[in-house]
Amino acid sequence: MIKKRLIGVITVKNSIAVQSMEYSHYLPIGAPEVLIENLERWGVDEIIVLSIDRSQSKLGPDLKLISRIASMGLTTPLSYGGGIRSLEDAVSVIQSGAERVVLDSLLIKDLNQALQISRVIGAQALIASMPLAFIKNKLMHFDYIKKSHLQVSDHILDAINSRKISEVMIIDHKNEGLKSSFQEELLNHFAKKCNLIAFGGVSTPKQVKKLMGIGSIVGVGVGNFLNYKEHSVDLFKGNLKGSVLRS
Amino acid sequence: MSRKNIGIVNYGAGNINSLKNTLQNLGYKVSTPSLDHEIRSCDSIFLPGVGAFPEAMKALQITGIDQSLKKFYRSGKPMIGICLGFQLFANKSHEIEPTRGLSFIDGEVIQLPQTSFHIGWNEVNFKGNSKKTFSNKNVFFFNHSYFLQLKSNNILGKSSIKSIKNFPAFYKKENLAGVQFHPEKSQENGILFLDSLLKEMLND
Amino acid sequence: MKYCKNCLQPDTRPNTKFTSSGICPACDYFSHFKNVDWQERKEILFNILSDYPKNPNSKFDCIIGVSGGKDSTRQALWVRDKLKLNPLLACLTYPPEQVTERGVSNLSNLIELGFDVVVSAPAPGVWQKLMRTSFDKFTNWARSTELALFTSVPQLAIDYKIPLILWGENPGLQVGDLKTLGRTGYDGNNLRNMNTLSGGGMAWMLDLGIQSQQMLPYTYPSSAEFKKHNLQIIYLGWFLGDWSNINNGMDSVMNGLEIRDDHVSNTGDLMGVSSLDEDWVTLNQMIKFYKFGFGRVTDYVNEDIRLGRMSRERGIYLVEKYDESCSDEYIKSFCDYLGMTTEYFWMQVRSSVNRNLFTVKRNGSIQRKYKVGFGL
Amino acid sequence: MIEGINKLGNPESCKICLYDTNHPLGLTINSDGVCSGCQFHEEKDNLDWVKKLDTLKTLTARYKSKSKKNYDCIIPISGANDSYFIVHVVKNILGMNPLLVTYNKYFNTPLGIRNLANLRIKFDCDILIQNVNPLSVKKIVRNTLPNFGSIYWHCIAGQTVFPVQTAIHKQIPLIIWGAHQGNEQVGMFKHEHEVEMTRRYRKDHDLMGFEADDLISTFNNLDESDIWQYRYPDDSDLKKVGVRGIYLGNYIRWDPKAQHELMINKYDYETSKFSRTFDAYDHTDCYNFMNLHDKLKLYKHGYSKVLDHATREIRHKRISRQQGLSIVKKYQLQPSHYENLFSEWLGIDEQALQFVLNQHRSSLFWQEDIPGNWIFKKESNLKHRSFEIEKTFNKNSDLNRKSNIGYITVGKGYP
Repeated sequence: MIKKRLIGVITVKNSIAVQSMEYSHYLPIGAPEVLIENLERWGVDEIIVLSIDRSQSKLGPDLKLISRIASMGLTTPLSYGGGIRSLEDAVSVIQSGAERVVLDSLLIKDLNQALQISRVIGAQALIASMPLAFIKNKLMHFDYIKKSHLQVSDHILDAINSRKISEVMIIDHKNEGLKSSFQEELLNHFAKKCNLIAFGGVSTPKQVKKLMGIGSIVGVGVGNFLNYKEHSVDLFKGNLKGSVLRS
Repeated sequence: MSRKNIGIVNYGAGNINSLKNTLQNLGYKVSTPSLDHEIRSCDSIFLPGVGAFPEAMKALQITGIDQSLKKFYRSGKPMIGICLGFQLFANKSHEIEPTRGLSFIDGEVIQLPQTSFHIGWNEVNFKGNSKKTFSNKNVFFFNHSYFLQLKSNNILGKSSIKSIKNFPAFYKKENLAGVQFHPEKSQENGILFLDSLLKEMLND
Repeated sequence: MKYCKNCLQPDTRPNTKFTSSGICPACDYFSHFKNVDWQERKEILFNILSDYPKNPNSKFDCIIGVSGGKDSTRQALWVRDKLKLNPLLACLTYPPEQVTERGVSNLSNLIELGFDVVVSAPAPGVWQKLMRTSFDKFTNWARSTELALFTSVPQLAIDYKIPLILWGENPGLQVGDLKTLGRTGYDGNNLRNMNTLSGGGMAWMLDLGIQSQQMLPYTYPSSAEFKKHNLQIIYLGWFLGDWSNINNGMDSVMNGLEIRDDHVSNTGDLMGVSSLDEDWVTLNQMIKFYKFGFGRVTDYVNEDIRLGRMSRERGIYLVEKYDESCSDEYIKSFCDYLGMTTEYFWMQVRSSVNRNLFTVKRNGSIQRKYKVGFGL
Repeated sequence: MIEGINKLGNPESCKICLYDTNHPLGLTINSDGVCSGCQFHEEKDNLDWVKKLDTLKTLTARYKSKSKKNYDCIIPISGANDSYFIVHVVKNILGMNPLLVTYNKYFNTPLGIRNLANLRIKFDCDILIQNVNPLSVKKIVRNTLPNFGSIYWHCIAGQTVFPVQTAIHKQIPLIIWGAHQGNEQVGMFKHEHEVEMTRRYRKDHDLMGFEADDLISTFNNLDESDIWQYRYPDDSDLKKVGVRGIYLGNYIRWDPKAQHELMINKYDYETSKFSRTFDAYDHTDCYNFMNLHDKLKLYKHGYSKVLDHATREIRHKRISRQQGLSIVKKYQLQPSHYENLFSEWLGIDEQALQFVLNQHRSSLFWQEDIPGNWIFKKESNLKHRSFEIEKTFNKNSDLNRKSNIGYITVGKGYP
C-alpha cells in the first residue's frame, strides 16, 4: 500500500541553507547541495527546498540551484518553492529538475495563475504551502512577505477541495524551529479527504508517529531538527520504518 | 564495446536533468534529442513526462517529434516511457479533454477513481522474470492522477491504491516499455530497475 | 652446563634441547640450510599469500609488526617491493622517557620510505609501573613490555580485519626456542607459547591492582580470537635464506637506518645494529648472561660461527671479554626512570645470578665458574 | 563553500565582533545587527552550566564499558588546540578511560611533539597514531593546493575520520570532541540543540565540499590507493557500532584562553609566540597553521586567524571591538615563516610556491595593479598599537624549543 513520507525541508536564504525559527530568526547551516546529498544518503522519502528570499527580491525561482542539485544525479523526489510568479516559472522549475512545485505567496497574490499552473503541469505536481496560526483562536493565513495575517480564503480552500492542488503543507509558522510544538488543531480546518503535510515545530519521533497516525496526513516535514544528529532520518522514522513508512 | 547512446526526448515537458544524470552514472552516453535525425541516431529513447496529456501531445505534434517517435518505434529499437511518457503511448487520454495519443499501446488514459492522487512511495507487484530482480516489498515513487487502462498480458508490474487495485505500473512488449512510477526518483530500487531493464532491452 | 659442539650456545636456554651428538637446535637447523630449495619456498609463500582470504574493502594485504629497526625495515621493503603486497605496518613504541632519538628517527625513516604505519603506544605511567614490578619480580624489566610488543600486532590485525600477519624470525628455529615450532617452519600461530608470552603471563600484573581497562595493550588475543578472525602468522625468516643480523643490518642501512655509535663494551652489541630505539635492553642482556651464562655477544657470535664468518676461538675471546658489558650510564638512567638506586639494582641482579654458573664475591663482583666454550 | 556565498560584493558586518556575512561557514545577522556567532556567545552568560554538566555526565556514563574489556570512549587529539582540556575533562571530571587517537599531519614542530608526549605522560593514556604513507599525502597536497588553495585538506580529513574509523575498528561508540567550530565561530547551532558529529558537516565545512572520492578527477593523477584511507566509514558500520560524536562545548562554558591557562598551570602545557597573531596557545603543534595556511586564508577569505582570535576575545569581553580592529591591523599582514620547510617537504621550488599561492587570491579582497604587486582591498588605515591583552598570553616556550628547525615525522618529545 502507499507509504507515508518523512520529508526533509531545507530553507535557503541568500544561497545558504539556514535554520529558520518562527519565520524571523535564522542560523547558517551550509551549502544546500551538501545537505541534500546527505538527506538522500540518509534515505529521506522526499526533499522540499524553500528559497525564502526569492519572492521578496523578485528574483524568480532559483533555477541555478535546482539544476546544480539535479546535476548531482539526485534520485530522491525534489519539490521546490520560492519566487514562483507564473506558469513559465513553474515549468522552468520542473525542467531544471524538480518533480513538484510549492506555491506560497502566489496563492495569495494571484490564485488564478496558480490554477493555470495546475492545469498545465497537473495538480499532482503542485503543493500549496500555507503558514497558519490561531489569532484569538481564529485560524489565520500568514502572508510572510507582508508579515500580516489574513482570513483563510475560501477560493484557496475550493481549489484544494476541488482537487486542483494535490497536497497542502500546513506550516505552524509560530512554532517553526521550536521544540515539539506543532499544533495539530491547525489540521482540523481541512476536509478529511485532503492530503496534508505537517511542518513547523516537529522535533521528536513521538510527534512524527502521532501525526502519521492521522488519516489526512500524507507526510511530515522536518527541517532544523534533522541537522543535530547523524542518521536523523532513521531517528525520526523510528519503528514506522517498513510499516507506515518505507523500509 | 563503445557506450550505448540513450536519447531523452526533449519536448519541453519533462524533468530531463535528473534522469540524464542517473543514466550517465549507469555508464551510458546520454543526449537530449528533439530533431528527427538526432532521435534516429539513438540506440534507445526515453520519453519523460511531467504535466498534462493534451499539452504534451500538442508539443510532440508541433515539433514533429511524434512522427520521429513512430518511426523509431517501428525501427524496433527500445523505447521507454516514464509516467506521462508511458501514458502518451496510449490510443487516447481523457485528461482535461479527450486527446489522441501515439497509439503504440491499445489502451486509454483515465482518471484514478474518486479523482484521487497517487503521490509517494508504493509497492509494485512484479510478474515474469522481473519478479526475480525485485521482491514485491520494493517500493517506487509515483506522482500521477491518471493511469493507463489496458487489457494486455504484457503488464509486468501492478500497483494498488485505496480507490483502485492492480492498475498497470510496468508494461513491456518487445521493444516498448513503460512505467507509471519514476525510477529516476526511486533511490536504489529505481537505479537497480533502470539498470536491469536497460541491460535486458539493449541486451548488453 | 654443556656447550654446543659447533657454536657457543650453552644448554641453559629455556625450552631448548640439544641433539644426541651435542649440537644445539639452531646449529642443527642451520646445518640443513645448504640443501634448502629457496625457489620452492618462494612458491610456497606466493601460494599462501595469493589464496589467503583478504578483506575486500581494505587495500591492505597483510600486517607487519615493526619497530623501525633493521629487521622490520628489511621485511617491510621486501614485502612491498618484492612480493608486491601493500602492508599495514603496526608499531608499538616505547614511551617518550624510554625511546631514543635514533629510534624515533628510524621510525620516521620507515614512514618516509612510503609505508602506512599505525603506531600504538600504551600509557606511559602503567608501562613504567609494570616495568618496575617486572624487574622486582623477575629481574627482567621486559616481561610486560614484550607482551605489549607481541600483543599490538594481532590486536590491530583484528581491528583492521587484516588476517595475514607477517613476522620476522621464528624464535624456535633461529635461537632454539622449540616451543614456537608450528606445523611447518613458517607457521607462527604458536608464537603465543614463546618463552616471553608463555601462556599470556597476565596474572602477576593483575594482582598489582591495575584495572583491566588499563591492561588492554597487554592482553594477547586468545586462540579462540585467532580462529574467529582467521589470523595466520607467517615467519618471513623461513623464506629469506640470508636472514641474519648482519644482512638485515646492511640492507636497512642502505635504506636510511641509523645505527648505534657506542662501543661494544657499553652494549655487548658488536656491530651496533640492534635495540636502536632504546638503551635498557642492554641491561636485560647482561642479566640474561648472569642467569643463563650467555648474553647478546654469544647470540651474535653464534650466528657468525654458523655462517662460517667467525672461528669458535675468536668467539670465545669476544664472549669472555664483552658478554657481560653494560655501561653504568644506561644503568643509571634506568634506575632514575624506575626510581630506584643503583645499589638496589645490583642487589636485585645478584639475587638472580645463577649460582651454578657464577660465584658472587663479597665485594659484589661476579665471577664465572665455567670456562666459555667448554662449560662446567 | 560554494561561490554563491562569497559572491556578495558588500557583506553585512556584525556590530559587536569583526565577522561579516562573507564568513566561509556562513553567518546571519539579526535585526539588532548582532551576528549568529555573538548570539551563541551571549547564551554562554545565561545558561545553567551546572545542569548542563549533569546532562553530560548522565549521557557519558551510559557509554562506560560494562565489561571493562574496552575503552569507555575515544578522544581525537593533536597535542595542541583543546587536547589537554578535553582529556582533563574526560578523565578527571567524567571519570572515563579514553583511548586517544591522532592523525599525523607531518607539519609537526618540536613544541608540538613535546606537548603530545607530555600529554601522554601527564594523563597516562593509551594512544593510537595514524601515519598515512607520505607519498600519498604529498600527492594529495599536490592536488588540493593548486585546485582549491588548501595545504590542510589532508590534515583535517585525517583528523576528522581516523577517530571514526577507530570507533568502528575497536567498537567504541562514543567519540568526544572539544568545541564545535561552527558554533564557536558563527553560532551555527544553539547550545540546547546539543549538535553532534555528522558526515555532512565534515564534507561541507571541514573539507570545503570535497570528500576523499571527490578529489579524484579524470584530469589529475590521484587514484583510490591514495585517498581510500580518508573515506568516511559506511552507514551500516556506523549504525552497527552506534558511533556518536559529542561536543563538550555544548555542555561546558567554552573559553579557550582560560582553559589553556589552566592547562599550563596544572599540566605544564608549553606555548609559543607567533608572528601573525597575539594568541600563543592554539597552534603550537604546526609549522604551517599560523604561517603558510594562514596566508592562504588571507588570500582566499580576506582575513587571517588573528581576526578569529580577536573576535573570540571581543566576545569574551576581554577587548573592545576597536582594540580588536587595531590588533588585527597589527598582525594581519605580518610575514609567514617556514615556507621553505613546506617547499622542501613537498619537493617543490620555493619561489614557484608563491606563484601557486597567488592563484588563490580572491578578487573580492585582492587587486593586482602592476603585475606582481598586490593590494589588499580591506587594508584599514588604523594606527596599530600594542595592547594589554597581548601581555596576558603566557609565552613560556618556543616552536622549535631551541632544537633544530624542521618537520618531525615521529619524535621523542621528552624531556
